[in-house]
Amino acid sequence: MIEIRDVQKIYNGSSAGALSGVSLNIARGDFVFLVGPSGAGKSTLIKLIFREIDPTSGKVFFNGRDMAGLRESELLKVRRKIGMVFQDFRLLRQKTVFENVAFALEVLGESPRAIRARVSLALERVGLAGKENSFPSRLSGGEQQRVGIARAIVKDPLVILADEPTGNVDRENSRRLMELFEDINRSGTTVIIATHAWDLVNGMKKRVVALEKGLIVRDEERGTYSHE
Amino acid sequence: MIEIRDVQKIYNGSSAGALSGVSLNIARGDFVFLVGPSGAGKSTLIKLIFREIDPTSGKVFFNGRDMAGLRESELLKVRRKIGMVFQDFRLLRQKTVFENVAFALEVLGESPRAIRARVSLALERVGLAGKENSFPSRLSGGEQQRVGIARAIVKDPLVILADEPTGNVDRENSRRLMELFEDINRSGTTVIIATHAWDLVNGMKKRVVALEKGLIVRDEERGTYSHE
Amino acid sequence: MNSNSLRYCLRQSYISLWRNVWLVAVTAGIIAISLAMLGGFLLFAVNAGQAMRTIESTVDISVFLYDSADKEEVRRGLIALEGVESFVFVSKEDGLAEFSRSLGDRVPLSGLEGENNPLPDMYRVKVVRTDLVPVLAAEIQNIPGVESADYGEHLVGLLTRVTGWLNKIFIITGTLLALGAVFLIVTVIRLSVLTRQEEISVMKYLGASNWFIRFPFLMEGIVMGWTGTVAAALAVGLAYFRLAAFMQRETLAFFLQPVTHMPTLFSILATLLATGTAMGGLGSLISVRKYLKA
Amino acid sequence: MNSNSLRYCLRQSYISLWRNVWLVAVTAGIIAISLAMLGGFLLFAVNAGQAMRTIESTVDISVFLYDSADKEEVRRGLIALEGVESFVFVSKEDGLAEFSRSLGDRVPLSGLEGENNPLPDMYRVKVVRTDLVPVLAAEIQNIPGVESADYGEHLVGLLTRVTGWLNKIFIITGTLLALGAVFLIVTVIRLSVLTRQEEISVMKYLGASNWFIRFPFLMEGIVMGWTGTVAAALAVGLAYFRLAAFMQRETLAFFLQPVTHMPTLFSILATLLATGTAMGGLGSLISVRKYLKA
Ligand SMILES: Nc1ncnc2c1ncn2[C@@H]1O[C@H](COP(=O)(O)OP(=O)(O)OP(=O)(O)O)[C@@H](O)[C@H]1O
Ligand SMILES: Nc1ncnc2c1ncn2[C@@H]1O[C@H](COP(=O)(O)OP(=O)(O)OP(=O)(O)O)[C@@H](O)[C@H]1O
Ligand SMILES: [Mg+2]
Ligand SMILES: [Mg+2]
Repeated sequence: MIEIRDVQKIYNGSSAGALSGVSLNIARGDFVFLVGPSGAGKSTLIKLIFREIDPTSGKVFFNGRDMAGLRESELLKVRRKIGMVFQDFRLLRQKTVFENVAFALEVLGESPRAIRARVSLALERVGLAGKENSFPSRLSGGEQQRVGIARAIVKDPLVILADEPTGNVDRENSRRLMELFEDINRSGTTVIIATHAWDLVNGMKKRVVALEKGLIVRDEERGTYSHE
Repeated sequence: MIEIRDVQKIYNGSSAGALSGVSLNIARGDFVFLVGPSGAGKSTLIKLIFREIDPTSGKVFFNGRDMAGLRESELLKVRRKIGMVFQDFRLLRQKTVFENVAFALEVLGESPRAIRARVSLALERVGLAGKENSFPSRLSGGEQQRVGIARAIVKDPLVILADEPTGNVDRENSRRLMELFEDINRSGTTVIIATHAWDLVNGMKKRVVALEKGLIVRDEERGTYSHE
Repeated sequence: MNSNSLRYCLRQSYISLWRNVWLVAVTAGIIAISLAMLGGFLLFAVNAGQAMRTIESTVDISVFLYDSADKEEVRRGLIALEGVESFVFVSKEDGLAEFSRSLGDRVPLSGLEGENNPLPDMYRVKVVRTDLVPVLAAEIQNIPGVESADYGEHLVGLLTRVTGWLNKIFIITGTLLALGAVFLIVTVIRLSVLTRQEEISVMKYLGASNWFIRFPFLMEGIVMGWTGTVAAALAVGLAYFRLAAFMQRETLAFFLQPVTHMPTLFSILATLLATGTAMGGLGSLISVRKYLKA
Repeated sequence: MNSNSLRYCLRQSYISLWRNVWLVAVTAGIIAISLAMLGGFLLFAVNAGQAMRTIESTVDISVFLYDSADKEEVRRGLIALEGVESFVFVSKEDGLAEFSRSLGDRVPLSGLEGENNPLPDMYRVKVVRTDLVPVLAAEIQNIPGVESADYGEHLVGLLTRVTGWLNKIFIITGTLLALGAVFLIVTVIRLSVLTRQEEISVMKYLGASNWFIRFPFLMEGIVMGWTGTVAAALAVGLAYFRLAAFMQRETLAFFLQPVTHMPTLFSILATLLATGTAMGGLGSLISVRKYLKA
């Protein structure tokens, strides 16, 4: 489903590459943890799949199609199939919690009635029922993060890309969110999570891809956060 | 050093209180973890000490002085003695990493030479040597978070208030940062950390204050993240 | 874009307008000021143009006749000329009376009546356009019986130059004002977009199409432009009609009469409205475009 | 604030200016446009004022004498009057010559020389201010030997009203323009501060004093104001001197001569510079203040 072929990424103005030759295959229905120290290139890899940034060299394929060759309208269609959780949340400040989550469905042209039902369900699943009408600035850190997760899962995406989705969430809620991701994965959605939550990674025994200084140093089928 | 007396905080426009009657005493040189589920009121408590927000009722004392009674210039002086790590980083986007950290010293009127030396040291301590001239937008999530920590510790503050300082940092770095906080604490600085990093809390055996729905439910001298 | 999306866009525009009501008001205010100046200037130009034409129309050719001339022949000669608007005959007696009046009737010209009258008969000729005066004067000179065809040579030269000169000033100033207004509007909207740059990029990441993002900005721009323009039109219109009424009451000078020809005024109003609305919409579009690259 | 802080503030202002060079340029541009309009308007007002005074100064009183009058006595009477600027004696012969010239020397006035001259001797009196004309004319009438003191009653009334009227327009338009400029500047700076609102609040949380935060904004505002003003002054100055040169070359009319009195022009320039710089600085201060509450 997602194929990364010998991708290198050197950000403008930096000498060292954030990714220096990475190849990775992710099949439909996979559940993958991306782990590695801070600055290893996890977010960079996710941004490449999402085409927030372009690779310096190498190729990224989504469903067999080269992401670099997509026309704008095709790119939008691909993005509509991806549920993205940003490391820095990226909520729309001018919109309420409900509107933020609903926006992911509005761009798909869903009917207001369907939107209302699905948004309520998503908010409930992340434990935010009752916060519908708050603005993001009036939420706690963990609450904002969960709005981002709700926005990603509400549209039943083909793929979920989640960048550090539990960094501001407590232990209990983190566990529940991981169960949520597992649930969604069971229904066929591919899930890719970059995370530092070693306990959850170790507990779930999923595929683990470990990055270090821009290189893949480990790729295990039922892996753990680290070898200790 | 810090005394919170029967403080209640109800945010404008919300019915439930974020804090509903909290009293807490923190002595000079204490090392305190604030724990509790997302939305329990940890950030609210830290913001009150810092006077980013005012309590709805009750009082906050800093060094025996009522924070509510401070004149603007006195408030600034108090804040200059506090090293604050924000949950959402709050870096100055227009400044480089070096300038961001240096700013905490510039407001104290330090000499350029002293500033250069101390900023370099602080950046090294959080593992960011070499990133001095990057702008925050060109850093990874964990790197940004560590800039925030460097900015808090660079001025040798009386108190460090850290709100979820390791949410975006990997396991290894988190441990090192906690050791750093312990180090600073040993030299006499009071440290207050709101966190969800249960493993680190459990490993350090420090004072733990647990919040839940705006109330203190536990305050233990050598406590753990939770009772399990 | 299906009907759900369209409905969403419209609702969103409405919400966005209300959430940014302060910014919208300020921009509308700036548009109003710019357009009020433009409108005031257009009115001034129209009035100055009319005043010039009024003054021009008073420049006439004095055709002095020989005592022996055949008035009828001269009359036919004048009728035959193209560019002559009208003419009147002024007999030597009328001429003397006019002259006496111009001296304030205080100087006794009693010795000059009848046979002693030193003035000749004359025709006073009005011409359709000032710049024709010199040509026509020369042609009239050739009509038999005409002693001389005289006109304010200096005044005609002056008027021709002032008219050309005013036209230049009008075109240059008008262009500058319009450019300035557009520049202001684009800047303000760009700043407003700049503050929402992040929001726009997030929307793109969520798969929103360009039109989906543009729509609320476009509506916002149009509403800003339109509100500002209506305010400007009202202000300018009110001020102008008060001024016009005042000027008509005072009858300051024959050439200082305000233009009240409604079609002219309405076309100025229409220009303002169209300009403002287009400015707002276009300004928004231009400003948003930059942030719409995938 | 110690010397380290001051040095830091200065360096910071410099850096901030460069990092926001686009915004600074745009604001400077807006200031330039507003002030150019204000400056152009001031120049217009000054010139219009001078033209009015020139026209006023040509309104004179024609004092016709009885044939029997003692010229010397009348002369003394005129000297004694306050408000008389100057006067010249026009003999009946000069008067006839003038009249003949005004008819274009084409009309033979040969019968009117010497004894037959119907015109009286006269004084032509210039008055310091138009509104004194009616009063002085009445007083002159009472001087022995004066048959009548005559002036263009209609013209004087007209001029008095037009002057008052222009003054009103000048004051109102000038005030509106200045207000509009200030409004624009404050708005633009406020928007620029708005985009840095978060930054300001973070600085406060780090214990930065108000002056520490204000300083770069203040400098930025002053630089914006100053740049804009210099640009406006240059543009207006250049345009004006080209226009003035053109008008002097064309000598359109005696009352259309441009003001080239340097002190006057420089005081306009100084006004522009001071206004622009102050506007920028004040605009910044006002705009930042709102976000400086602890
Ligand atoms: N926009 C950018 N411009 C320049 N360098 C960048 C940019 N974004 C990231 N980098 C650098 O690229 C490297 C990898 O960054 P990336 O965000 O992929 O790390 P990460 O694995 O997500 O780390 P973290 O766990 O801290 O989020 C880092 O060294 C970072 O400083
Ligand atoms: N500015 C605000 N306006 C209104 N309500 C707010 C505001 N900030 C926080 N709240 C609410 O107050 C409660 C406590 O928030 P707080 O940020 O203190 O939680 P927290 O313990 O820090 O949670 P987290 O671990 O998720 O950061 C939450 O329910 C939150 O929604
Ligand atoms: Mg990252
Ligand atoms: Mg918090």
